[in-house]
Amino acid sequence: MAQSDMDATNMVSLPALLRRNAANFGSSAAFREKEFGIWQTWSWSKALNEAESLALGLIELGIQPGDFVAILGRNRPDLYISMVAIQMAGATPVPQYQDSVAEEMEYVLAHCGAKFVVAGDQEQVDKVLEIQSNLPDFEQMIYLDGRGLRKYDHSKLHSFASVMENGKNSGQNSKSTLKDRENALTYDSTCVMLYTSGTTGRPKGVVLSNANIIETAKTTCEFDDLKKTDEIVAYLPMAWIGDFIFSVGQAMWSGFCVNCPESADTLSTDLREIGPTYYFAPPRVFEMQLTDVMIRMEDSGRFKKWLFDYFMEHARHVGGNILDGKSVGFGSRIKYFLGDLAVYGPLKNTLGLSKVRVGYTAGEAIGPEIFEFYRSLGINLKQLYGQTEASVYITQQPDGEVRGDTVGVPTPGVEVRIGDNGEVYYKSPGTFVEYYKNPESTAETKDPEGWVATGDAGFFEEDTGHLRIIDRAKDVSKMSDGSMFAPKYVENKLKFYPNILESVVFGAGKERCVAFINIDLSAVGNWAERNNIAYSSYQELAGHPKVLETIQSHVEEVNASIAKDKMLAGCQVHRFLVLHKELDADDGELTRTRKVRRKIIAEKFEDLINALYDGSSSIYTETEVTYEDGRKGKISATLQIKDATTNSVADLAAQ
Amino acid sequence: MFYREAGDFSKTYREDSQTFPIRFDRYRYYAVLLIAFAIIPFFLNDYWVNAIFLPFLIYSIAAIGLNILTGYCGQVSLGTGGFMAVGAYATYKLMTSFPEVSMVVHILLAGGITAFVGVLFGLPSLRIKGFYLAVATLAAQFFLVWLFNRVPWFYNNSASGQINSPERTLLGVPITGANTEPWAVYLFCLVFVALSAVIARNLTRGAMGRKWMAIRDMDIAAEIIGVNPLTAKLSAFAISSFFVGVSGALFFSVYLGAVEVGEVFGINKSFLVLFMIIIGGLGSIFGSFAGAAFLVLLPVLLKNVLVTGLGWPTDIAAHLEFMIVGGLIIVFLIMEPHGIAQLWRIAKEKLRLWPFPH
Amino acid sequence: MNNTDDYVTADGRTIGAVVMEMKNITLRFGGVTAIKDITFDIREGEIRAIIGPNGAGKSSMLNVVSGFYVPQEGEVFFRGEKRPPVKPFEVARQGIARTFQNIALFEGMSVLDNVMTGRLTQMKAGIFSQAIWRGKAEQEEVENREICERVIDFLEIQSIRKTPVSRLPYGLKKRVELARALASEPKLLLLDEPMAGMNVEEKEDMSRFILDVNDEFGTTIALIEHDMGVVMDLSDRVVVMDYGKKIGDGTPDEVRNNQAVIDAYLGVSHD
Amino acid sequence: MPDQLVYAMEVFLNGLMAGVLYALVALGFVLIYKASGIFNYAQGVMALFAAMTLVGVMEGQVPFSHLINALLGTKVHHFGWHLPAFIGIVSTVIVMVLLAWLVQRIIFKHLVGQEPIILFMATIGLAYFMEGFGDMMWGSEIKKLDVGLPQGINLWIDETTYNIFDYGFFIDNLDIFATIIAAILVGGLVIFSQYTKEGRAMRAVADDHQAALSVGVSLNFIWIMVWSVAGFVALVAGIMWGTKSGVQFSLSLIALKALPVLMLGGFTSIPGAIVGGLIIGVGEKLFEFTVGPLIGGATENWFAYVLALLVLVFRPQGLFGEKIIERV
Repeated sequence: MAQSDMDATNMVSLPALLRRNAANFGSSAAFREKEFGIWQTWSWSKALNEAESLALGLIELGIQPGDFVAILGRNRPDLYISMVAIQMAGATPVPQYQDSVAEEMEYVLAHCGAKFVVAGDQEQVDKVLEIQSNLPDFEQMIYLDGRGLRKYDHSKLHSFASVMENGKNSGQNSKSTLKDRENALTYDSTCVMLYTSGTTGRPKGVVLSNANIIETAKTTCEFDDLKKTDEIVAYLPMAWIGDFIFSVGQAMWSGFCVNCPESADTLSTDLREIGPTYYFAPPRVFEMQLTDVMIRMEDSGRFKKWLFDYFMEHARHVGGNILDGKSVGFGSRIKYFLGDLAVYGPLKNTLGLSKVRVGYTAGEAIGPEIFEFYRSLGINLKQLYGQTEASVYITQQPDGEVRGDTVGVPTPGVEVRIGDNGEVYYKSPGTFVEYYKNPESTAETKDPEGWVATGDAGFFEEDTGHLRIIDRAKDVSKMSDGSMFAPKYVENKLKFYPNILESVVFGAGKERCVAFINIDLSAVGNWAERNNIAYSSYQELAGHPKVLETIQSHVEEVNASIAKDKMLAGCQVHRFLVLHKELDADDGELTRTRKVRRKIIAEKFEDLINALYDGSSSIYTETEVTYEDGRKGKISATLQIKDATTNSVADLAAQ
Repeated sequence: MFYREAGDFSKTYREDSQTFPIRFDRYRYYAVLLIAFAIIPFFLNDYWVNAIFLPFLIYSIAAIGLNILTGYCGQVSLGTGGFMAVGAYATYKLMTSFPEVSMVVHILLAGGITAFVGVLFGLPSLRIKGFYLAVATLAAQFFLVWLFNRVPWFYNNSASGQINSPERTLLGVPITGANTEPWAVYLFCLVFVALSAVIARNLTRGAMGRKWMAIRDMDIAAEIIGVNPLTAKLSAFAISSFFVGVSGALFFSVYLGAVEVGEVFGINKSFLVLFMIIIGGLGSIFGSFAGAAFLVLLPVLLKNVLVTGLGWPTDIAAHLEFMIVGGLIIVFLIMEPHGIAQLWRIAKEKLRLWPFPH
Repeated sequence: MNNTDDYVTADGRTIGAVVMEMKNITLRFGGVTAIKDITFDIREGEIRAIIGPNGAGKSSMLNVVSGFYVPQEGEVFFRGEKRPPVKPFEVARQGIARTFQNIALFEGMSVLDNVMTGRLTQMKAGIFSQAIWRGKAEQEEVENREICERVIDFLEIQSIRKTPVSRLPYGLKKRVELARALASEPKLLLLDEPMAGMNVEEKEDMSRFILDVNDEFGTTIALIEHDMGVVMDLSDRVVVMDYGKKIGDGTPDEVRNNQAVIDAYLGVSHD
Repeated sequence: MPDQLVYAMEVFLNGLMAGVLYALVALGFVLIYKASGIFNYAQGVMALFAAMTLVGVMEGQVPFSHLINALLGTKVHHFGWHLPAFIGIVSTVIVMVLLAWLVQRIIFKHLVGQEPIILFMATIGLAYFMEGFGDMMWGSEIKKLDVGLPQGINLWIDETTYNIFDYGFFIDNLDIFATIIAAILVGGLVIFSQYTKEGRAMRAVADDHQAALSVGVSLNFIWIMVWSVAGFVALVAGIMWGTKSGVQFSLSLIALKALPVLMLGGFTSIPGAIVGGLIIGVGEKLFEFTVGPLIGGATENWFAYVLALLVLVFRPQGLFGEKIIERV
């Protein structure tokens, strides 16, 4: 990059980056949001102006250095801008999950003692007002969308616009205060605090410094050569480190444009309109998208279907290689070109992925054939491995070395080593400062030299130097016969079947493995319709004998493949059941990023686990569920328990 | 299938409300213009121009005109032939009275005069609706034709009762009269067509168009939300007649050169243009072109196949043509009441969703 | 209740001066008398309901207010002045917008275009400007589009913006019609059975929107409804009609306890 | 007594008789429009086609002879028989009924529920088709039609009037005869639609399709019936016109004559059609007689329309149509 030399010296904070961008290419687009039917655009200079006036407005409201400001709402330019503004004013932004319920929010806001809240709309405002009595430090709230707030008591409420207005008209001393506070920002001052939706226990506040964010942004932008001409669509929760790095860190560093959808339900259309060049999505998004594609193709005419299958078959063989620049026969290239005209191109277009130059997925393992499907279309989809504490990046896949089963090589500037228990440790410029108000956890995870334990077990492939992750380190345990037990490994293999949405495998300390299964309602539901099997609810469909059959066959295939691997042969699933409810974050069974909370599930469904082991063929159970509106209720069901055939390593060896 | 819309989005309402918001459509449109203006002229001969291009272009203008009145404003008119006659005779009088004035001016004036006449005959539409109006417009058809037949002043007392367009040049190139060049007349008409289409499109997608469509879809509601039926309907009649008049002017001065009003601008002309917009698609500019092309090409095609190809007597071919045109109208009305334009829209949707069915 | 000084509603809004006043209105169709000597007023910023059993003459009343019917006897005062008999389209220009009992949308147009028709009275660009789509015409197009888009956003119909109205379900059509009326930024909004033929959920939505409109834009609203329940929750003051006569007028509570009303609805019912 | 007035009386009588024929054609429209909401522009062509068929059958023409000759190079023209008018008429009626059935079966069955304007267009299409079809079947040359109707000046009237005004009115026997037939037919149709079961069913359908269906009236049957009746009316009109001025294309233009009649009388009113017919018949003749010479004559072409137009401007629903009350 041209400006990188000057960067090195004084680009020590987000406000600094914002000013640089406004100065270097002030007129080009920084943010866009679909509103009132068109893409409203914020140029970099406009973004800077708004950030400044907002910062001034906050100072007028009496914000102090070191204060925490909670941000809750969907991805919107104003909220991204306010994060920078907050830092300008010397405070620290704390983005929240907008769908988190009041109790969750109460803990976080209380823990960081947020003094100010920037809320998206009435829904968020209401949540905070509901809990404010338990928030001693809470002072003022700023809202974006005033709809329905007219009658509210405005002693603590301010509209975003009015605060900016005050800022604009604020006196000289506020302006100088702002200047001082902004100058006071250093490479080590806090940039943002994000709460990890820890797979166990209370969330922890991860404090990240400017250095963490900017260094990471810098190296990774260079790694994938991200330019200011790139476009991304910001749709993942703002409270998630990934969104912060992509939509703030990297966007500010390389100056590319962040586009915010109109609403959740117009996401796909908006994605298609924008056509991002740099795209991130967790595996489940790609999964659902692929399922959707397949379902829609089912209804298409015979010719189209044939054309689709024919060319997808071809793509499966050569697509990936062409993408990786491997040598491919001239004939196949012609055929691929035709396929691109007839199928790949239109398909990518309808999915809104035609322009994707760099795409990433991470968070959990992605199904190889899903991964390959997108690659074969010519979408440069790659994997990375990371976590909040590392400002995301630990390892990632360079172009041309992309594979479904690894997470790539260490990101430049990151050192990685494997502990003797197989756990992965790393040390990097992005390594977090500390857990807020939680020194002991900090000490647990980060040793004095700065090595951080990821909590994942994995190993480097000798030949390629790529890292492979097996499972959570603590979840990798021993079975009663001492053989290795890696549930995640098995669960992922199960989840690779479109019909299976979630699965939880138990077996630590036992002599055999058993599993819970969640079917994928859209996939199985569609299958049911085509075989005109009537069903009124998830529960009814999940209990259907035909469904159970299918699932059983999946489980047995998985067993077979596991059995091939001596180390893990013990993890074959002997008995399983299909759960009567979908595992749900609102019931605490999943994290907000939809990771399985093993312990909690184990406690909640203890009766089922026992049943799986005591050999009974069915069991009656009752479960408490939380509905979307927060009400609680009970559902009950009698579940069939199935035995799955397993293979012993011996007879496989014999074959 | 050919659409690549990712990254094709509008940042202003101006972009969003343009005629072809989708980039691909826009380029296709430019391509058509390029071919029409810069390529076709080089491959023209008399036959092509007289048998296909001129009729197509001129009827397109008439169809656009009628479509504004009938397709957009919902006022069915069977007087198109009569209004074309007005355009024709107006040009004739202007050409012969002011030889030195440019043809362009004459044709525009003729359009203006027709617009005025159109408004006169449009007045009843304020009271009369539906069929009653449709039939009422026949009054215009018959009265006007009769007028031009019977009042010698209109045809300068010529013995034959015909009108003949003398030679006039534009930028030194003859565009009317005996010795015109194919490319010249083609381009001359093409310019009018292109402008008509753009203007019609602009009018129909803006405030004026919404007034018309409101009247068409539900006149009482339209009035209650503040549309003045008088101005709405009369403006439709005026603008529609303007285009029809222009087409009539070109039809006489550039295409035929000599006209006997009963023959050329009889009621069949009214029906022909009406068929064009029905088959093409009511309330669609593209439809106007499609319909004109269809009904211009069909007879040519039949003639070539039956007479030239199979050597049938021309009269039988003519009978068959009537049957086929009539039959096609019916088939279209049964299969797709919204005409070729609708088929086109559907095809476009399918292509945009490709490879998905919906 | 009918005295002229301001009053304060249940939820604490102060209702201002009289916007529209009906004095001794009588309307006949041929021999039939649809409305007999009715007098009532509509105040700034209030939600005023006209209720009554089927055939009570509600719709006729609304049509008189909207100026679509001209009464044989009586006077209509709008913002202080006596309103002369006017053409319907002139009423719209005075700032009175309405929706219809059986939806009167322009089926041939998209939702957006339908809403834009609400702005037609404001669009004055000359024909030549429109023909070349430059200058005033284009500028008007953009300005009015902005207003319409805000209404679209307010009524949460963004996702169907470009859909042809003919493809929409009943409930949405009703909402689009409201949008079209709102787009004209009316001083007085007339709703002719806004909930007719809706299911409970749709009714709740519609009620919410009506309240929000009144709350956000301070629009004065007069509505007809025969569903007592809905009306009572919505409106500040209610006129009750029966057989073309006014049999009650006042706050929902007052009306609820009005014997004549109770009879009309329960006692001597006639439909 | 001034000559002008006398001539005017003659013109008036002729107009009256022409008017009855207009009324007859107009009735064809009214019947179909009432029963099916279809405005049948093809009525005139049907009359032409009927007349052609009648001639063809009576003269023993080989249908499609031109086409056959053109394709096979043969020289077939006539079967060489001459049939009496009666048989010709009967077989033509059969043809018209068949036509009615086909029209209903092939076209309008598929257009049920379409907007009226679409149906109208369809009939224009039908008109074009039948025009071509008729010529294809019987040839387009002008044919002479003689079913033995009396023709030529009616001497009795001539003499009587001569004795009274010492000017003999020229009134064609054919016109008198036609008037009588038409009058009878008109009367018959009125009776039919008022008093017969089918007639009532027809009116029921006209008033309300659903209701008619619910009381077990077969729409399909009614529609075929009205088309047949319309076909029959067309035949009669065809005979009259054909005998008068030969069977040729211009015959189909009587449809255009009937349109203004309908506008005057209202599309749905049978008495309207009759009165309208008479008014127009008399009006245009008198107008041509009085004003025509001053403005170049041939005013029949448009007088009827302009008259109708003017009337409509003041009575949009026509003389006899029901008043339209606008509701919201």
